[in-house]
Amino acid sequence: MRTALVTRAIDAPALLREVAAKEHGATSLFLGTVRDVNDGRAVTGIEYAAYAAMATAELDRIATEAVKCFRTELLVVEHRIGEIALGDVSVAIAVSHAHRAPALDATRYVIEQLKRRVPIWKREHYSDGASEWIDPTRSAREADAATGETHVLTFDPRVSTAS
Amino acid sequence: MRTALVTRAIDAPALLREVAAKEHGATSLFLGTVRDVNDGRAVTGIEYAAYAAMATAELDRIATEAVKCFRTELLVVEHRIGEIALGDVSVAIAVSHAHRAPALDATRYVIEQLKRRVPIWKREHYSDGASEWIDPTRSAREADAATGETHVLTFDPRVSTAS
Amino acid sequence: MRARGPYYFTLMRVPVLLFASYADAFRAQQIEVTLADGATVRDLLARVRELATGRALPPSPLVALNQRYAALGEVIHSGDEVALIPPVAGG
Amino acid sequence: MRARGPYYFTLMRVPVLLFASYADAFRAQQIEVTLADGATVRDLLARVRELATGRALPPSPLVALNQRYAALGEVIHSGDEVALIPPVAGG
Repeated sequence: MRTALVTRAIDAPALLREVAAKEHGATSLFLGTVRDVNDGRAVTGIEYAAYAAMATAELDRIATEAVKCFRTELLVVEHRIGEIALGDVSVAIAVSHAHRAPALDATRYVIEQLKRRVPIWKREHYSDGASEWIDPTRSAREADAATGETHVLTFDPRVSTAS
Repeated sequence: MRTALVTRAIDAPALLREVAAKEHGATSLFLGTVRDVNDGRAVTGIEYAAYAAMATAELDRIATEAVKCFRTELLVVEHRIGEIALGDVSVAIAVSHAHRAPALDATRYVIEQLKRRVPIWKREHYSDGASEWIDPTRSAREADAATGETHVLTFDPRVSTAS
Repeated sequence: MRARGPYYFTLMRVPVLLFASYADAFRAQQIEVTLADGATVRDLLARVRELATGRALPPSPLVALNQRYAALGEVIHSGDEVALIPPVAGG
Repeated sequence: MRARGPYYFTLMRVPVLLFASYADAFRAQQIEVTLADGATVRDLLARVRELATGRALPPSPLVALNQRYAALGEVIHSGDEVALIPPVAGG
């Protein structure tokens, strides 16, 4: 198991090699990449910032949970920080396992938890020169306000990670 | 969308490049590899055989179902046929999508359906010189017989794919 | 219209493709069975079981017609591509 | 044992780390607030809201103590690493 915040390009084939094992028949890789359009606005570039010490610790906690739950040590997560270009990989999760279901489940667990819990922020730069920190909870709240619904779509890590 | 039976090595990085798209923020890759042990027997090599015309057609049907259900055209499946070495990739599924959930769901759909429906067979060669066609339904049936249970673990494609 | 033969039903000779463990059991990649016109997949399986090696088949083997899995009641037509499909093990 | 000061509670000056949109709103990567010994995360948030820029915070911002998310009732100790966490957007 290994997790890292990196400031260089993420090398997906290297991660696949890192988790390969002759007793493991299934390998799953997830890549997050920078899209050129978000909410209808043309994106020209992206910047990821992190609370590095806590992001590192939280990534490690998530990976440890996955390793215990899905019973494989061969799990690697890298998240890129800093300015990154359109199409570049921002996050990569590679997992291998003897069997396919836990390999796929572990991949999904890590990306879902990472998106909810790891203190990393994304600033998008737009073609009109503006830039903005992305708040994934805002569109959910605005949608609720528009429909008059009050269900909670967002996740509060203080609740579910208390132990 | 592309599907293929191939007799050469599967190039996972090439498949990742093939499904990359600047409007897609999520890429999922699944690799099946040849394990060195199965049911406690040391495996020295593997041979995949196929009913090539039907395997090609069925792979294409599965990919088409995934493309329609999960709404992405960027889905590639390759299955290797013939003798392959331990650790080599036997099957690869690469999918990209604007969002992560359907990218992961499509990957899982394709591998699950492929394992149930595509007429491909695997012969394992063992260190004692023996070789055997693998019947994934047998261990399930034997487990049922041992426990006296009669639930059906296997999937009959004639039922679920009728339309 | 053709004159009827000595049988009430027209007969057809149907090639049946075999693969993997079935090809090993029958020591052939293809066998031929004779079926009456209008015969179903169920009839095909009954005929195959009458062969000496037919007992190697599991209780309900999968059959493909024209490269699609076929239900037991489906009718086999002359010229159809027929195959017996052992338990698949791809992936 | 230290002599008590003029306050019933000992006071502590707590540095609070800010990031991303919060750092922009406060025009600082760190602020400092004064809390009574035994103060909780809830008390910290009340104190931050009293600042002129404190109104930039959402209704219930996430707080981390020593690099873990903290519940509102958790007690802050002198020397704890305290941070306000804007809605995260990694991945």
